[in-house]
Amino acid sequence: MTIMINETTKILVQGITGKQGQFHTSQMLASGSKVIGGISPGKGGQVVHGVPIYNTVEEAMVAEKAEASVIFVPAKQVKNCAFEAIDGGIKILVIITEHVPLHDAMEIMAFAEMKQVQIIGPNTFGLISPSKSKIGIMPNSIFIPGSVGVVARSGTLSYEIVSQLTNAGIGQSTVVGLGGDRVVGLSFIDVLAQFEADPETNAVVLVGEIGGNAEEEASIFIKTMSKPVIAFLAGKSAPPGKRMGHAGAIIERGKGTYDSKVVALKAAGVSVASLPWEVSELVKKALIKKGEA
Amino acid sequence: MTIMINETTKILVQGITGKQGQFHTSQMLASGSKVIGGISPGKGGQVVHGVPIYNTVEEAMVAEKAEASVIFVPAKQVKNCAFEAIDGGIKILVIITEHVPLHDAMEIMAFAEMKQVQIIGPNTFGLISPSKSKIGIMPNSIFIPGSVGVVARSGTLSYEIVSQLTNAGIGQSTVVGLGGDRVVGLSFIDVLAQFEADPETNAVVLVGEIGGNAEEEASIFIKTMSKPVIAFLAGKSAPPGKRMGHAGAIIERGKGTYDSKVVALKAAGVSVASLPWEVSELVKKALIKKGEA
Amino acid sequence: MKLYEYMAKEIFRNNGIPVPQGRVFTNAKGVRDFVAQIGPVAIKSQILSGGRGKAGGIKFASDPQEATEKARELLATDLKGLKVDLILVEQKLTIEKELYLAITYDGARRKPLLIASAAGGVEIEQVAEELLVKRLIDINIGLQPYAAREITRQLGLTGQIAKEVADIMLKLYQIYRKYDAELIEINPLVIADSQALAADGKMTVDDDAAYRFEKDVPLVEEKTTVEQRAAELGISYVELDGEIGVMANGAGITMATLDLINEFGSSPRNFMDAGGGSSREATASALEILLSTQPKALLINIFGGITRCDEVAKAIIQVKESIDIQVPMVIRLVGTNEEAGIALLREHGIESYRKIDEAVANVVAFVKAKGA
Amino acid sequence: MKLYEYMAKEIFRNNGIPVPQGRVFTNAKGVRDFVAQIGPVAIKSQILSGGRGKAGGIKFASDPQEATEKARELLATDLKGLKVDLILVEQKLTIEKELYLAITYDGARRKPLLIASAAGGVEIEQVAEELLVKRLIDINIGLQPYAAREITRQLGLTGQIAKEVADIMLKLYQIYRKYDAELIEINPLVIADSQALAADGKMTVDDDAAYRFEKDVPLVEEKTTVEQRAAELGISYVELDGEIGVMANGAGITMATLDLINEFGSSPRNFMDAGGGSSREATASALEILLSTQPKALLINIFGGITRCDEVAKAIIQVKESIDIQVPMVIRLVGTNEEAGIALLREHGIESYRKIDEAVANVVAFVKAKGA
Repeated sequence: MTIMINETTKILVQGITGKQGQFHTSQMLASGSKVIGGISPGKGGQVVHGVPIYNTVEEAMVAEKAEASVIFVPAKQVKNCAFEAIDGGIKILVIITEHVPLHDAMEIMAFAEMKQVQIIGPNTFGLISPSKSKIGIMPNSIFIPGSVGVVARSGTLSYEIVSQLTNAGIGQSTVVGLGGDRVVGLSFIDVLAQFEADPETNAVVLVGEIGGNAEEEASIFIKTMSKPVIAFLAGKSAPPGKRMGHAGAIIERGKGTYDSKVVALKAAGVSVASLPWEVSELVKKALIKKGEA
Repeated sequence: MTIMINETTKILVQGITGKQGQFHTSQMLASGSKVIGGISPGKGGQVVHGVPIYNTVEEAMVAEKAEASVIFVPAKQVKNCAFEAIDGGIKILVIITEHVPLHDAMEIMAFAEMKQVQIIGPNTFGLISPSKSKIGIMPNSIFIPGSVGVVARSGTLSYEIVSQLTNAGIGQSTVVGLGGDRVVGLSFIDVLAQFEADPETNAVVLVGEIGGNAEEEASIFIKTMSKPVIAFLAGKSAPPGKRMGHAGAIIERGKGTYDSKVVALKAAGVSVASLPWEVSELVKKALIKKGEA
Repeated sequence: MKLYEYMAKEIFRNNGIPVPQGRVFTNAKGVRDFVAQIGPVAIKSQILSGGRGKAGGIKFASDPQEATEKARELLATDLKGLKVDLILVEQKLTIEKELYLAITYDGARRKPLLIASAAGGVEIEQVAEELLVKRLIDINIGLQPYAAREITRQLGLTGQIAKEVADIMLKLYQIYRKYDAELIEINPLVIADSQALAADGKMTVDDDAAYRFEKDVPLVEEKTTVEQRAAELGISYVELDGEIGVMANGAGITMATLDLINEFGSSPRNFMDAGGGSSREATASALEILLSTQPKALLINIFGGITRCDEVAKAIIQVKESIDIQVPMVIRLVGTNEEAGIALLREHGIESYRKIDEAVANVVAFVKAKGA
Repeated sequence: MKLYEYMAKEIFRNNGIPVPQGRVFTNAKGVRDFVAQIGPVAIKSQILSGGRGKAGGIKFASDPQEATEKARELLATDLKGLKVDLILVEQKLTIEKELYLAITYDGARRKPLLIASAAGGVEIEQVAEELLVKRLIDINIGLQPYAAREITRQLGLTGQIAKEVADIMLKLYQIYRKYDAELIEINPLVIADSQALAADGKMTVDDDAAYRFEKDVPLVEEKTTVEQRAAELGISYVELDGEIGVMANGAGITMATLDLINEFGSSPRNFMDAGGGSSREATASALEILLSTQPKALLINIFGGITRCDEVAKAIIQVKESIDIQVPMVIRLVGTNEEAGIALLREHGIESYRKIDEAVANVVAFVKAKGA
């Protein structure tokens, strides 16, 4: 078992004919994902990597119903494509694009809430259930299947940490990137709750960063979890008032500091790694303690 | 049992300090309705007929939670008041006001759908479960409690028909006025389904009129009902293309005619009275057939 | 309220929907110069009734002279009983394709409804259902570009034309919202010279929302004088062509009353819903309006709910005392304060009924006796 | 992007929110005449940093002479390290009450958030939580009049002032939506002469949406030149004040790299997220930017996902061959095409690490050796 996606998940790629869309479609197919269609207005009828292209989501859904879609279109077009996917009946929508306007993101989230769609992103690497399905842009090679769930706010840092897990022989059930934007679809809690309910996830790694209070809110939920949670947070040395790459990664008005997050997580029983390479050891310890390793 | 409202239903009156609001609050109280608060911005703290007045719905709901509200404000203000009620947690909203702009009505209905609120009206006399609760403007004297549900598109015509039932000793479980506007909240089907499910409603009287296809759509549902339905329709002699008082009462493009509705209803097993005073006889017959009279 | 084609097109143009080059004229003067500038034209009478083309309300002219003649001709015509006061002289188009596009509402679904068809240019009622693309619109979200794109796909459009038509849809929806429209129809939406444009425009805006855009849209009157007076009093009134003047309170019961008059063998002169809770003065004014249409008899059918029977009685007495009513007046009065009302009428020598069938039977009998 | 107070107020005024009478000056010339017209004034330096009042950036004057002097004074000042180029000269208000009003967003709830307080005029962080009225807004529905009314009730306002403040809220929300604002703050929103008006205005608009309103809002530059160049290349760059120039790919890993540099006893010169999937040219340009800030050493930390390690290697080699890099450069390279990248670097005499701890330890060691 994994969360959200597995080997049966049927996927559409919106913006499949762009450079990114084409490349990552091939990578997703290589990882085992069931990409059943691509959307590219005006290019319906063409084929990319063996995947049929449709002009609209509705046209694609008539041909074959998909549960998930991934968006690779430029930021200006994201809102329209996201609305199209949500209205078209997609239930898991991954928005890779960064620089989506804040108000567009809020509109997307409101519409998704109304239609009960889970949004991953914007500005995410996506999500993967290794050896089963990948919807996103992460390198296939660093993931192996297993029982550790990973949920992260940032991309490459997750790769760093997942690589270590993989090198240490610790496989992953599902790895989810929430996205680095100011407003993203899923919260840590949304994903932690699914990991908690997933019978084959035995521990969870949370990769956070400064800014906002997502980690603090997650801590409240973690207190109710039966599974061990290990965390690593980036931005310990970041000065206040500077936006560190991610729109949300900024210490404002004294809020969202590294210390505030660490205190909250530790109070919830989370093992917080102070250096990235400590994560795999902490995961191992937690699994041993739980008798799962 | 009755549908939608009963002796425990707590009611707010929006626009309670206006002439209509004041008068009908007294009438509702006289009929046994639990009117627990009135809304009139700037007049919070005053009292009308023993009912405390609040400035906003939220203020009223903090004081005591109501399930239903009735709107007596001018047409221009209806949208704002309806949104306030829906957002404030009201679950049954009666809009008495007529001449509510079409687009406002559509916005209200969309918001109500989102928040799962039942809207009666606009341009309705309201609804009553005789001797238990009344939310609306109909004369108390013509109703007696009983087992016949009534659902109607028009007001005074329903009074005419309910009076006959009452004079014939046939009581009513609940009488619902859908409202005479182009866009109203509940359809015949919404109400028929509740009557069908209500153990103490034994027969239903449907009071329809020309225009639209509400009666035709209702016919499809009526085919699935176990309870007898008796109908009377107004507008048999109305010329096409003329709007007969109600915004929706117009035969356009050959649609919405009296004959079309009668044919559909009869095909669904409905007894259609051709003259208004035939209704009570048809109801009696139906109840006898069902062994309920 | 219906708008004239030229008004709808002005709104289209101001909101970015391409329309043919054209100008409105109230007389033939100036047509010559205009046609000299723009070449062959269509001359379209501006009336609010449908089926204008079939009735001869649209003419074509290829030169200034012909245009002037035809303009004069049209302006001297009565079309479907309506005098042509205005003509729209428009560039004649070389039409490649005719589409249909409308936005209205679906009362049962409580939502805006877009209807499109690749089979435009004919009355939409005559287009087969399977050639219509219908799409409900979530009013909170509005018509979004993806939906417009999907509609153009279903219409079989591609390339630049698909983009232009999708763009027109989005703008039409904005107009629909901005002007509280009940219906906006472009029929045909044409492709001419590889460009999509609105060759016709029908628009009905919501009277109940008129206060929101009355600055932008000139009021168009379609009502007769009596209907105007009734509207000013807030009374719902429709002129019919029968014998008996009717006043009742409530649209449903008024319709039912008209039905009964027919059933009993006569016909109604009008539909008049005097509404609930009207004042004595309003009721009196309503009665005066009724009398002004010179019916053969009057039938007043009041079911007093909000309306109090004694107030109605007083209004009737007031009118009777101030006007010499020459026709029989039959009254049916039940409901709130019924006894007081009946007593008042009796004091003034007016008889009233409690049963609607008796009242209708009697008023019809009066009319028949008179006619005989 | 932050807007100057005077810009925010111009937007307020154009959208119906009352603001004090005022004018912007770039020098003291003209201040005299203006003050002679409008009487006592506040002179407010237009800088983007907060805490302007405390830093002496606002002065008051009661006559034209005093105003001219104080305007000159302010225009000669450096405030919080920023030169004052612009002053706003505004009618001095007789303030009866100071409120706080802001619309921003709640990232966790994914919704617009309105914050109001009856305790305005001080920094909002200093206002007790129980004095704040917070209300999430459904972006599909927007801020509705009833909600504004409820907020004014919670603020304890009544009568005409409650109506005016509610109206300002509604207009502020329209501005928030129209200009894709991240934050709009009116602090204080004052009651002066029994009228509600915006005595200050802060506004931050969304850079990602700038294309939607760039015609309406002049661009304000807050970035240093290096940050501007990086922004033009689409690189996320923040100038810091440490020793080691850093380039990594991904915001999280870049932050973690800075943390490690600190952990190992040095400090970063910058935050630079060169992003995923950058071209060789972009990577080379990013490197050039890094070198331009004259760091004591360079650390490049690449986890190749979309980014291919061989491309990164080629970019590094290209820059090394075109520029004489005077500082030590430490590279960590793992991921896609890692072997090819490492081999390429080795061919050109550049050593690279696979483990991040080794890389950081080494670059810090270089800096320390140099400093010693």
